[in-house]
Amino acid sequence: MTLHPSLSARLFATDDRRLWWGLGAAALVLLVVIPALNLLPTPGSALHVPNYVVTLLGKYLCYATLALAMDLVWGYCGVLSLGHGAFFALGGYAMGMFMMRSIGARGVYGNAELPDFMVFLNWKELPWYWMGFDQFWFAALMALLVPGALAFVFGWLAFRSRITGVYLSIITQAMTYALMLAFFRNEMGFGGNNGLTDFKDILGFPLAQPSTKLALYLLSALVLGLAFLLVRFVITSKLGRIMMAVRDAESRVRFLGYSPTHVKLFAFTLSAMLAGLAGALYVPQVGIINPSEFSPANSIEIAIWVAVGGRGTLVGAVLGAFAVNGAKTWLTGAAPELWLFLLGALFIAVTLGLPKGLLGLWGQIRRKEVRDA
Amino acid sequence: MLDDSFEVQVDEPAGPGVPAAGSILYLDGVSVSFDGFKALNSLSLILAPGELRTIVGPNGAGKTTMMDVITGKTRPDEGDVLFDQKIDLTQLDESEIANLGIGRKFQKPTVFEHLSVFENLELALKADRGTFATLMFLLKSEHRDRIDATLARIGLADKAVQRAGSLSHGQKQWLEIGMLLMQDQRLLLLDEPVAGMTDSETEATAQLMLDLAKDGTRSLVVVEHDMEFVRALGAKVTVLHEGSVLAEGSLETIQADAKVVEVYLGR
Amino acid sequence: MKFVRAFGAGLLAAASLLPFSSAQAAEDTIKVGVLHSLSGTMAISETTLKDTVLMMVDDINKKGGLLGKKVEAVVVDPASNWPLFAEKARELLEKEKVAAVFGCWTSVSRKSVLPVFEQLNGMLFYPVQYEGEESSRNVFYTGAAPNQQAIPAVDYLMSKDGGEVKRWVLAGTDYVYPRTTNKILEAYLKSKGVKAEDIMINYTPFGHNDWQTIVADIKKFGAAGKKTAVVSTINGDANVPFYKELANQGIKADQIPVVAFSVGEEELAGIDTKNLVGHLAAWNYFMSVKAPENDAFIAQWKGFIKNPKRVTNDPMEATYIGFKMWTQAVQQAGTTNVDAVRQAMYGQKVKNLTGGTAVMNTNHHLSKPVLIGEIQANGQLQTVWKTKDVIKADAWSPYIPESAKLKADWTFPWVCGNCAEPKFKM
Amino acid sequence: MKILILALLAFLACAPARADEFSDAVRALNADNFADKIAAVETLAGLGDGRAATILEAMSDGNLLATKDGAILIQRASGFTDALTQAPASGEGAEPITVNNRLRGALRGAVGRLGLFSPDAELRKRAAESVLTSPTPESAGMMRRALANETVPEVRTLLALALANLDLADEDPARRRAAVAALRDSSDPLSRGRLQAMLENETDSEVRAAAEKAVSEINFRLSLVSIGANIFQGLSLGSVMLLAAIGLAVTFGVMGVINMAHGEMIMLGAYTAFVVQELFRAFLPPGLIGWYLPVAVPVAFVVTFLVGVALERSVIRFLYGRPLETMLATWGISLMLQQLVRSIFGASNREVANPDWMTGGVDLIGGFTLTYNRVVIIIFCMAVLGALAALLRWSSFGLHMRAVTQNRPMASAMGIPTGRIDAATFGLGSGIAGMAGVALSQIGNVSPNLGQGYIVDSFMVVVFGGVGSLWGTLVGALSLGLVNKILEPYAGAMLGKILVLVVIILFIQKRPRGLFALKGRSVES
Repeated sequence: MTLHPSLSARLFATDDRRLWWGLGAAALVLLVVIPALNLLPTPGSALHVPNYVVTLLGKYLCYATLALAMDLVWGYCGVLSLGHGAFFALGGYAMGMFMMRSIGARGVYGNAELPDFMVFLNWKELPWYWMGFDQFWFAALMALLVPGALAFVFGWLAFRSRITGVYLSIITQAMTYALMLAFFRNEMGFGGNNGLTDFKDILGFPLAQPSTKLALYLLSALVLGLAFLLVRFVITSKLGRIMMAVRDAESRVRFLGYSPTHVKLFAFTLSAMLAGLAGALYVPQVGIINPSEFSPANSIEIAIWVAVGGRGTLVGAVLGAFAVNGAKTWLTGAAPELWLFLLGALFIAVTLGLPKGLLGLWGQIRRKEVRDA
Repeated sequence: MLDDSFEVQVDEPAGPGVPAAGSILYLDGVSVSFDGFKALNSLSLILAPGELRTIVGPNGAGKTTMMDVITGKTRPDEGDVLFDQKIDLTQLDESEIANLGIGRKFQKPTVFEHLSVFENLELALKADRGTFATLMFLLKSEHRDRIDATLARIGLADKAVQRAGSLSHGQKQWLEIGMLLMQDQRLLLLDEPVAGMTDSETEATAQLMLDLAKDGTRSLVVVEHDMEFVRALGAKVTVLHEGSVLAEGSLETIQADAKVVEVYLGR
Repeated sequence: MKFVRAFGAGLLAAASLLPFSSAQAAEDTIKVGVLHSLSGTMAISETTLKDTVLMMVDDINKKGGLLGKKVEAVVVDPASNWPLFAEKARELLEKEKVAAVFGCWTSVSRKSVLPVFEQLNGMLFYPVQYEGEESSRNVFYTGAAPNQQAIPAVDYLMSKDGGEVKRWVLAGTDYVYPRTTNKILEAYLKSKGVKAEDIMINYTPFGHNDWQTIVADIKKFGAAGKKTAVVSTINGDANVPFYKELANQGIKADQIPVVAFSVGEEELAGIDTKNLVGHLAAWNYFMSVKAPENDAFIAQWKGFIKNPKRVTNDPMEATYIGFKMWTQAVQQAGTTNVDAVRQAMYGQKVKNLTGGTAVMNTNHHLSKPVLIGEIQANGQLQTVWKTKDVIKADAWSPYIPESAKLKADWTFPWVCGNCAEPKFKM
Repeated sequence: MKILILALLAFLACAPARADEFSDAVRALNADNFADKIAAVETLAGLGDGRAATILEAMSDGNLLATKDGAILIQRASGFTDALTQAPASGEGAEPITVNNRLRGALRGAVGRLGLFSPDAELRKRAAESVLTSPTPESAGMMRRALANETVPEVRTLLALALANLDLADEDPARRRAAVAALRDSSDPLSRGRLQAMLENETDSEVRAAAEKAVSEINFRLSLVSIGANIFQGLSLGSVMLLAAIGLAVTFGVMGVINMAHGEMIMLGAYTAFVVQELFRAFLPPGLIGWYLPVAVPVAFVVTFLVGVALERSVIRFLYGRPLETMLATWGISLMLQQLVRSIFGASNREVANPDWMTGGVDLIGGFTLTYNRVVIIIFCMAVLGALAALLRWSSFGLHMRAVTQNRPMASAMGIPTGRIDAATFGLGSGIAGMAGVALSQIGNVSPNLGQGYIVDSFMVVVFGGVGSLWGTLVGALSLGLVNKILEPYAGAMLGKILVLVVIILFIQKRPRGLFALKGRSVES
């Protein structure tokens, strides 16, 4: 959309110039340096970034987008959703369904119309809700609309009846839990426990090829950047300030004539759509989507990323997503027997020692420097 | 007059025929109870447009509950609450009521601690409250001028960029009053506006109240314990007791009233 | 507090940096990956297999290694998280450059790593009984296919010794293995003249722990005057409450026997089997079988795990066979190059722990004997029936019309995992 | 006297067996295929020799062994004895004679039939019950003889029923009609099954009509039974959910700590039960093993109480007023506790046996079994809840606790040691969770993931019931359990659970603070 000049001005105007330098640097590294190091140096050389790191980073980038979405609704609007994994997964399923359809007759049973799991569960024709997913534009649209619609309906019900705090968190958890059980059912026609897998290619580009993976990685990086700008645009608007007001004193906002219901609904729906987008990018990179993505534990982890990075600071959410998942990747390989201890300790340490998250820590260090200087 | 009352009769939901004619706020037979405790007991009160009214009463007399009922926070068990003669407030929620032109200042000053003083006023600023409108909202110079004017009026001009959380109690009171001004509402409900203020601050507040009432476009309901302040306002006084009106009149008359002295001044 | 801060910060700084430091593989070792969940829901079953592989590695190193090099096991924890399985597989193949990977338990974990192995041309040994309907060039399936477990079990129950069962309950957890197995069984039973109303199919969620209603229903179903049996494809975790309810509602094995395909010695070790005596399980291996290889294996295992109480089970044998076959194939090929080893795998023979010889077929599945055992009070399974000879696994079941026409054969002229006709013309 | 005559009759009834015939039959028990073994069992039973019963019982318990040279031994705790001579023998190289289900069935029938002539009425009763479950045509004659000289009415009716079940297949329509008449007021699904089987090829129209009527009557009774069963199952499931949730109702409901480690407290309790059981097995006489459970309950409480207190003092007390932070920290704690247990006890399931007094159940009418462990859990659960309620209401600790949770500063101003109260409260919640773990170890599996299975449901229950209201937790859990079990037969286990969750979500719309919300102005803002 074309921004009113002063709107865009507002978006980029900031008291903290460091932020923009940092973001610029990050963008440079993600969009230029890493791809270059992946393509140019010969494999094995010290500088070379191997393909698996690229796919890994691609995955993290999707998580980071998801964390951003979470930060918008939790960090700024004070709505702790324990169901955001559901929106992520729904977006993923939408994309998965597209890639499933585009396998076509290359499936093991060579059925051009039906995905394999339907063939051997004796499905005769494609269920109606699979219609249209052979079109990319449709799938992409659904990846946004389905989570958005669910969030809108659910949020409307919940916020209208003024369900807040823990109660909201728990029913969002109930939502994702119910969806998980539902998607586990093979009758649902989403592949049950195995979910959607065996993808061949996306838009004709074979997923196995490193170049495709690199492209997906770049796309994820781009989406993360745009998502960041979008969310920042929202939170720097007057609406953003109203969100914070809702977070801090919801009832007071009502007496000012604003409707917290609408504000929350907006944040929740937008956030859900972002989550869906992240999911849609995530699935082609990991090559599988299955109901365990809906599991309540996953949704709780999203909140943890945000908390670890620093709630209510967009950068923190991204940082947290990278830190926690990086730690996971590293520890599950380096200390398979101990990693849960370390991760658990990390969460406790952060909540006790760094109530403002890693970003807070960074802030403290900076203030210290200022004092010492 | 007659057809006025008739008109009201028509729009009024089931309620006794006391005409709300010419009132800005009209409460009749309003009762509220929490777990058996009757906070309001068929309270009736009529406020004329442009009127300044002070309400006094011991703790638990139902002053705050009355405000909750008017502003839609609490639904009355029975009784009518009409704004501007015909709008039934009991059917509306807080934000709708606020948008009708009823502003409220809380007993315990509640401002948005994480926002700056300026931003607090900006949120209060009279403007389209719609979600997308606020998303695309741009602060125009006339807005800025209004905010600056208010800042000056409530004496926080030098604190504009400070986080509201860092203000003193009295300053928060002022800020909240300032937010009321920004909304420029037709009916202002102020719950103990001078609590925790120094005498000079109190005087200034009293002056402010009088200014607001002067031009007759706004009506004010001020709940206050501070008799000096009440006297300074010099307005009609309503005494609440156990959820209903005990006495009404000038400060002198009610101070002469035996019942009042017994339940209230008789400390 | 300060310490905590420092700790948190330090931990994070390290965490965010280290995943990308690629380990330098020492030249004089052969790396094998171990991709079994050590945490999360599947750790219950998979941890044992991790230890089994470590034992085999330890054993071969004691014997002087492979091709004169030491074998080094690279253990990672995919934490019962399917996308993490794919990530870890990629890490093992690309970063650790392992020669082969032993791992996975659930079908979904296998499905999730499959594209990785096919893209990077890795070699996975999958040691668990599964639903079949798959034959990947990069996977060797050493567990049982449905025709090596389900069909023989049903045959036994229909026989005189099995009690001439006429009425069948197919109870399973709602995922692909039970669905497929039950589908095959349904077709098979009908082909044997069982009427539709004599088959009851029931699916339950993962980790289902309230079996009152279902067990009661089974009881009702079994009270129709015909001999009834339950074929259970209930997944590991849900079995304990299932059997406890079974015992408590007084379902005796000689009235309504339950034959399970996912319950082995390891699972039984977690159940009080006093009241389950006589219920059955069908596997390719029982710990109780008296055979020199088995005794040696059990002794070795107990020694390695330093716990005389630990039991052995079928997936462990499958891992054992897979590992042995791989080492033999590597020696035969003289290299760990995946393509060379794959060629050497075909026809590779290893003595079963229960006697007889397992053969790797060109459809990447094994020929193994099938044993049917009854649960004993001591938690062991005692063989009551055994196939005369080894049975060759069908990658594609003849009882599913769509897959009946498919054939898996990775040698010339087929060279294909799922083809209706050969890839090459003679 | 009577008994003597009975015994005598019994003895005459089946002609005294010639010794060698008997010993042949016994040796034949070790035949190399099950068909021959079964034949041997039948003959042996037919001989009506006193020794047969003990031998056959030993065989069905797997205590009958055969040596290389074909001698048959009976294994007892005391040692080995020769089955024929009863003389002590050495079990050198003796292998147990393999038994399979079919053989077991035959054995049970045979032992039963032999029991029919036992002088002990109680034995005869059990024998009659066992033949009732699997009456075989060959046993018909024997049963008639037994019935002829049976005196105890109970046993008579049982035998009559068993015979009726057989007579359904009799050639003589009169007998069949009589049999139908006899079965018509039974509520045994087995009899119904037999009646239905009979109907499939019944020719005599009159008998047919009678049988159909009988079937429909039995069906009606059974449907009533199944409703009752449904309710019991619902209550049982509800009590399990309740038990799992009570602890959370304290740590979360009362203290406002979003305690993600609650499930792990349950898990620790279950493992405590396991450890206590192992200690009993190791150090105490086998006779006492049944007592490990009553002992485990308090032990588990103490253990988890201490763990809870430790957690509260070391982590949670820094987080009061920041409920969401408590969620993150306790999540971390739960991860660590799981891994801790995994590295101590191993990842696989641990066996926690039901004590005998909690095993099995009573067969009520219509094949509905009231299982002891369920009943015990319902009772235990109510006891725990009652005790907790009493503690909160009447004890000074309860008073202090409520004071602290309602108004911390005021409470401390009044000199209540808030810190200690907090610790104790959290410990209490954890302790209750631990006791729940002991109970749940009796119905589920004991693994490091045990807690994860209960945590979500527990939160649902507490929130559905209304945070801070024990009464709400009770009603919430039981109603959810009932709804679940009433839905299950129609919707299936999975859809049932989903529907319950949807119900919760929609219900919260109507009552944003649960079933039993705390009212008043205080909670409004």
